Amino acid sequence: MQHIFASSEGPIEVTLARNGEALQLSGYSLTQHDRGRLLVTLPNGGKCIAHATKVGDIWWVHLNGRTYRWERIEPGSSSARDEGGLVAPMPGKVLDVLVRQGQSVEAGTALMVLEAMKMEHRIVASTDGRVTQIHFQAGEQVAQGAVLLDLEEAE
Amino acid sequence: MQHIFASSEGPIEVTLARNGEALQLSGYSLTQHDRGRLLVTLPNGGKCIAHATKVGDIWWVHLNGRTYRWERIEPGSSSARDEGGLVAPMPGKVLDVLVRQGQSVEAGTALMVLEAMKMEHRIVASTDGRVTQIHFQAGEQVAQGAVLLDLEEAE
Amino acid sequence: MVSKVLVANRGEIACRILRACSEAGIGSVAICAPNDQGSLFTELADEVVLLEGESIGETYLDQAQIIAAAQSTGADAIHPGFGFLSERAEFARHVSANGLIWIGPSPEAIDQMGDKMTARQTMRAAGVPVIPGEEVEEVDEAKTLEALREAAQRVGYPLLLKASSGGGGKGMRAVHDPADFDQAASAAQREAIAAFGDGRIYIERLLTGSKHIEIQVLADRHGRTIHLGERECSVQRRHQKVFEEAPGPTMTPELRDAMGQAAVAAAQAVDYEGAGTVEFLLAASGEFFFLEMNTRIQVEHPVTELVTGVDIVREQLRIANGEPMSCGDLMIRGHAIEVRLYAEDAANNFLPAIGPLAVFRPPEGPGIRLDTGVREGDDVTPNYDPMLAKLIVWAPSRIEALQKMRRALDEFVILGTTTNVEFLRDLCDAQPVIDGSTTTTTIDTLWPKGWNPPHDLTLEDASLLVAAGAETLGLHLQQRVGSQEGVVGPASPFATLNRRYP
Amino acid sequence: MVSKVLVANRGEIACRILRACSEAGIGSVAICAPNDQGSLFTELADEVVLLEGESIGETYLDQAQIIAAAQSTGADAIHPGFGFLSERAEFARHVSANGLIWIGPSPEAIDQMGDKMTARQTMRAAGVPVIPGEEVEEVDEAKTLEALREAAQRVGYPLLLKASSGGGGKGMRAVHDPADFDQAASAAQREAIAAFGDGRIYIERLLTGSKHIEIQVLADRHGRTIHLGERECSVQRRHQKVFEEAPGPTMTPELRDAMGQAAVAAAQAVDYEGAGTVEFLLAASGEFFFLEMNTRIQVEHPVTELVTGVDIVREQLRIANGEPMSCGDLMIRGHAIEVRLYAEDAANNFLPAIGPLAVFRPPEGPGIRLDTGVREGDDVTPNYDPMLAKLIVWAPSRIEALQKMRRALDEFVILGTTTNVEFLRDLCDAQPVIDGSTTTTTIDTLWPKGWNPPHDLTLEDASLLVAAGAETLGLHLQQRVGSQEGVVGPASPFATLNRRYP
Repeated sequence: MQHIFASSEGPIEVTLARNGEALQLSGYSLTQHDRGRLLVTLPNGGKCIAHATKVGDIWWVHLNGRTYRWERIEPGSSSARDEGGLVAPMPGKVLDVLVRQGQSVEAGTALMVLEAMKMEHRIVASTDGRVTQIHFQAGEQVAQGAVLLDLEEAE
Repeated sequence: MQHIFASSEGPIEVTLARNGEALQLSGYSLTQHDRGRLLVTLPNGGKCIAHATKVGDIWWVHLNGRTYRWERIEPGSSSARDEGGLVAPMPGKVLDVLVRQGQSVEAGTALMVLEAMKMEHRIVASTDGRVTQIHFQAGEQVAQGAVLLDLEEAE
Repeated sequence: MVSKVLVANRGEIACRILRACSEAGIGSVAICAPNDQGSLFTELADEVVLLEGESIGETYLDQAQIIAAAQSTGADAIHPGFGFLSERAEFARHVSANGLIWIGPSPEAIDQMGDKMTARQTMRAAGVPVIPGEEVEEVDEAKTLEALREAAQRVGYPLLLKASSGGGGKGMRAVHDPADFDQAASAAQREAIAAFGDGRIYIERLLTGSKHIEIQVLADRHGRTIHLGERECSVQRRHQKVFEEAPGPTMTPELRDAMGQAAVAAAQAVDYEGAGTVEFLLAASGEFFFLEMNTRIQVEHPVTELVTGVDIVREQLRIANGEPMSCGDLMIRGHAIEVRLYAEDAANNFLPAIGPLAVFRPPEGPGIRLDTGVREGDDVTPNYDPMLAKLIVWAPSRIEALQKMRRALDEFVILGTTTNVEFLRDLCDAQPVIDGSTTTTTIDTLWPKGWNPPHDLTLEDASLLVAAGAETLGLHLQQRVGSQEGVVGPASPFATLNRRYP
Repeated sequence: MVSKVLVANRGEIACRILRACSEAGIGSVAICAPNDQGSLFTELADEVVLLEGESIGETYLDQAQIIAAAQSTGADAIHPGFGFLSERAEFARHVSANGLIWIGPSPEAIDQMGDKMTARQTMRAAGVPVIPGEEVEEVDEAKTLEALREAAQRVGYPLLLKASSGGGGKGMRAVHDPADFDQAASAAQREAIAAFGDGRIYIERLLTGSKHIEIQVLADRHGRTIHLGERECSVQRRHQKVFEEAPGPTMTPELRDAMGQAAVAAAQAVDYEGAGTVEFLLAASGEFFFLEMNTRIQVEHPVTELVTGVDIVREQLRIANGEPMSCGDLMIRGHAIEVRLYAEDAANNFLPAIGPLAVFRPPEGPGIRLDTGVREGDDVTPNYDPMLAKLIVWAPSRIEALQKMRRALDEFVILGTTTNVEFLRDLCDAQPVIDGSTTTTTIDTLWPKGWNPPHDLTLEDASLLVAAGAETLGLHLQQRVGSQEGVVGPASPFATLNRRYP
């Protein structure tokens, strides 16, 4: 009952303890309530109903009006997070490429203009760095998750 | 693609023809529309969306505001319809037995009083006949489908 | 000061009240019998107390256990909903004696109105017209039937037998022929004892061809007693309402004033507080007679809410908190209709049905309100009343409301349990319903031999194709797993969680 | 005589109109792009015509194909909904020229109001106050930017760039600093050409700190033009409304009369017919200025319906049929709020999101209306606008309506696609929303660096436990199969069925 989830600060390991029908984690307790619904007891004794569903590797969790996403990492698989690629947030069309290969850019520089859902979206540099590769030109269609440009982080 | 369903007039055999993605039956046509929903085309060209779900052996079908139930008979199994037993329509308690074993009754005679869901229900003879066996006495709990009395049909 | 309300009820009315508490920023506690764990209403409460026991008597009617639950969770008020303990003066007294606020009228008012005989006397004294009739209170069981028979002779046929402390059609029988009297009286008495623990029977002249018209009243502690106009609830089967509307289709402003004033006088006669309903029979002659007063929220309150714009449950909370009610002058707009959705076989004498709600897809769109206690995947069991939900529509006019109700019922898909949806849909096409000329005997007159769904051979054939096609396509293999899944057993920590952390 | 309506739209507004037709006893035809097969709205129509083509231009904007669909199905009227072809005078002309009834105003009225410049002139002539600004129409592409720059200089900063034939925030840019002008103007022009096929840009003085107030009007062919009061829609992100209410929280009866009369004058100035909306900016000074008139039903029409009791779509059908509208004098009751539910990442500059609606459970209970075009199991794709549904509440008072909206948003469960539900929920707790002091810059002022969900470590930890626990319990193995199932391919008989049997 050990699971690994991805987070912005790296993988998190979670080990649950079983106590009768309940699953426990440092003061929190969980039991199955009904189809897709779980009953959570918080350390302060408060309880809430959680809805959970898995899409691909991601567990979507609804709790007290808030929604959380946890990507589960299969033991042994490697996370694709730190590759420095700038990916298309959704399917669309490249309208404009604003940088050249080899160009040095600052964090926040607009690199590409994408059109999706009838709106324009700017792809901006996540860090200071250098554009090492441009994978799409203006007019090309891109799929969601496609790597648009490679950015080499400045030392 | 041959199925047998129970009906009040005995078993019905249904043989479907396949035409591309459509299933057909004498002028009617059916295709799958979406999860649990089917698209039916009537002989006059009208179409409607049907919802269908199976509970036990019974297909529940919703069509144009009407709901139909069709009990599917597994090939080779025998129907339990014609046994002459009077069964409890729902779980409850026997309040009163109004007949004796061996008594001759007319169709419509009240045989037993059942309490369920806080209401009284009368079990009445479905045909003229003779009570051959009484399976429960006043005060006893009965499960849904339990045979309450046996009635031998008059010749 | 009401800060946390325990809702001593279940199902759709518990959901209605729990949501009102949540909106008002008031904490809420649900109580829940073991066979109700996982029910929708338990999810809407801030806290849930699992009751011990099996039968209704051991759970939702167990006054001591309910009051203990309120105390252990720190609730300071109890809302009884309708049915169960809502009209037990003794329980209201208990609640108050334990320092809790009772969201409802005083025990004295409940007593005066709960006992049909006392209510009649009080009403007569207040100048409200009552129906001819009399009560039989005979302690000696052997002599009861004889006494009832004699009273029936005096009242005259056709007559109505009613449980003195009854409601909801239980313990009620209409008798048209003296030959049927004995059997009807025995059954009514047995049901009355079983349902209310009180076998007293009241015999009333049956006014056939009358309309059932009731007036919603509200009274606060600041001296204000008002009425919110009428509901017509004439369409009944087994003396239980199935189709309710507001305003009454034949109502005139003058008659509304007269009945409204009578209802306010009735409430004032017992120093009423909170929400209540005064029921009248409106004869074809235009005369109206007091039937009874329901000293609680009513099943059909939504139609009044939709046409008056008053949130009645929210006003109950305000009134119990000692605040003045917030609603202004009566302002009726448009037309609202409610139908009660029962798990029952309308084609078989409305016999209650059970089963899984394998598919439960309510209609959507503007003007539709669904007050439900169930959701897809739930099981309908024989443990409780078979009412699943109330479907309510509002539209600018009565004809548009009926059109909307037809569309809503056509869109409503429920599979896995037999319901009265098709019966309700046919009702919308019945001439007396279209005319607004419904009376309490409309259903019996429309379908003297019982209702049956209209035969449509084309649809029937099509449904057979669907069943065969669905089997061929393997739809049942794609289905969500049935209703047995995920049921929390009595040994689950759910129970203790709520007790451990009040 | 309208007997069968083709709805030239999709999604929630198509559902709204199709249900209204069904209630009115009018036949209905839906049109459907190949990627919309299986969508909810196609189930609500009596007939469905599958359009050929892939892009929006080839389907929902293909006038010839839509008119052919109406003719082949025997439809005698076309309802355009909003967006798509709803404000194309040319299409309205086409419809009429083909002997079909156009459910909307005359092509002349659309032209006069659709072109921002003409509309301003017409309004000025009708005595309706307009905002200072000017339009740039420059055919030579090279000179356009220069001309825009000069006009901007004359109008003054801050300013707003708008597509002359635009709407819905597309092609719109606010410019506060002349240094940003060139980039904003190019982007606005590109978007305008892409969305409306018309690159003309209109430059308007940006009145910061103003409220967006709009007046709903209705006009029939019997000489009656009325207004249904105001909606306040100040809360906008990316110039798109997300939170709308009626009545306006700071509105006075006098101002409502004045703005209502101006709106009626505006409609009468173009011989308006049907439902339309006159949008105004209400400055902090109390002055109001004409912004534009939307010559169609609007997204936020439900809040007006809930407080006035008028079914606006039903009135559209009546008016198009030559009947007088059925609504009486204006009667505003209670308060209604609408929020627009988008598939978008509010924490990431409201970037549109896509994915399956693996769980989609709307809130229930009294006072809640959901106008949705989607249901559980549907996929959100990048093909169309990311608006999933509109959640609308009504309550007797504004404070109760806000309470109800909070409760409703807390109950709303959507899993599988990122939505703005939490953003909307936070909005309900923002002081300007509570005060009713919202202006068009409220969101930027509240979250100058963009909105982020509040951090709650306890809930975050709990959600991690839920994810791990759900995996341990194998909940994903019990789940319904995902969104790929049951999709009908383009070769399915669905297409031909509807064409074969019109």
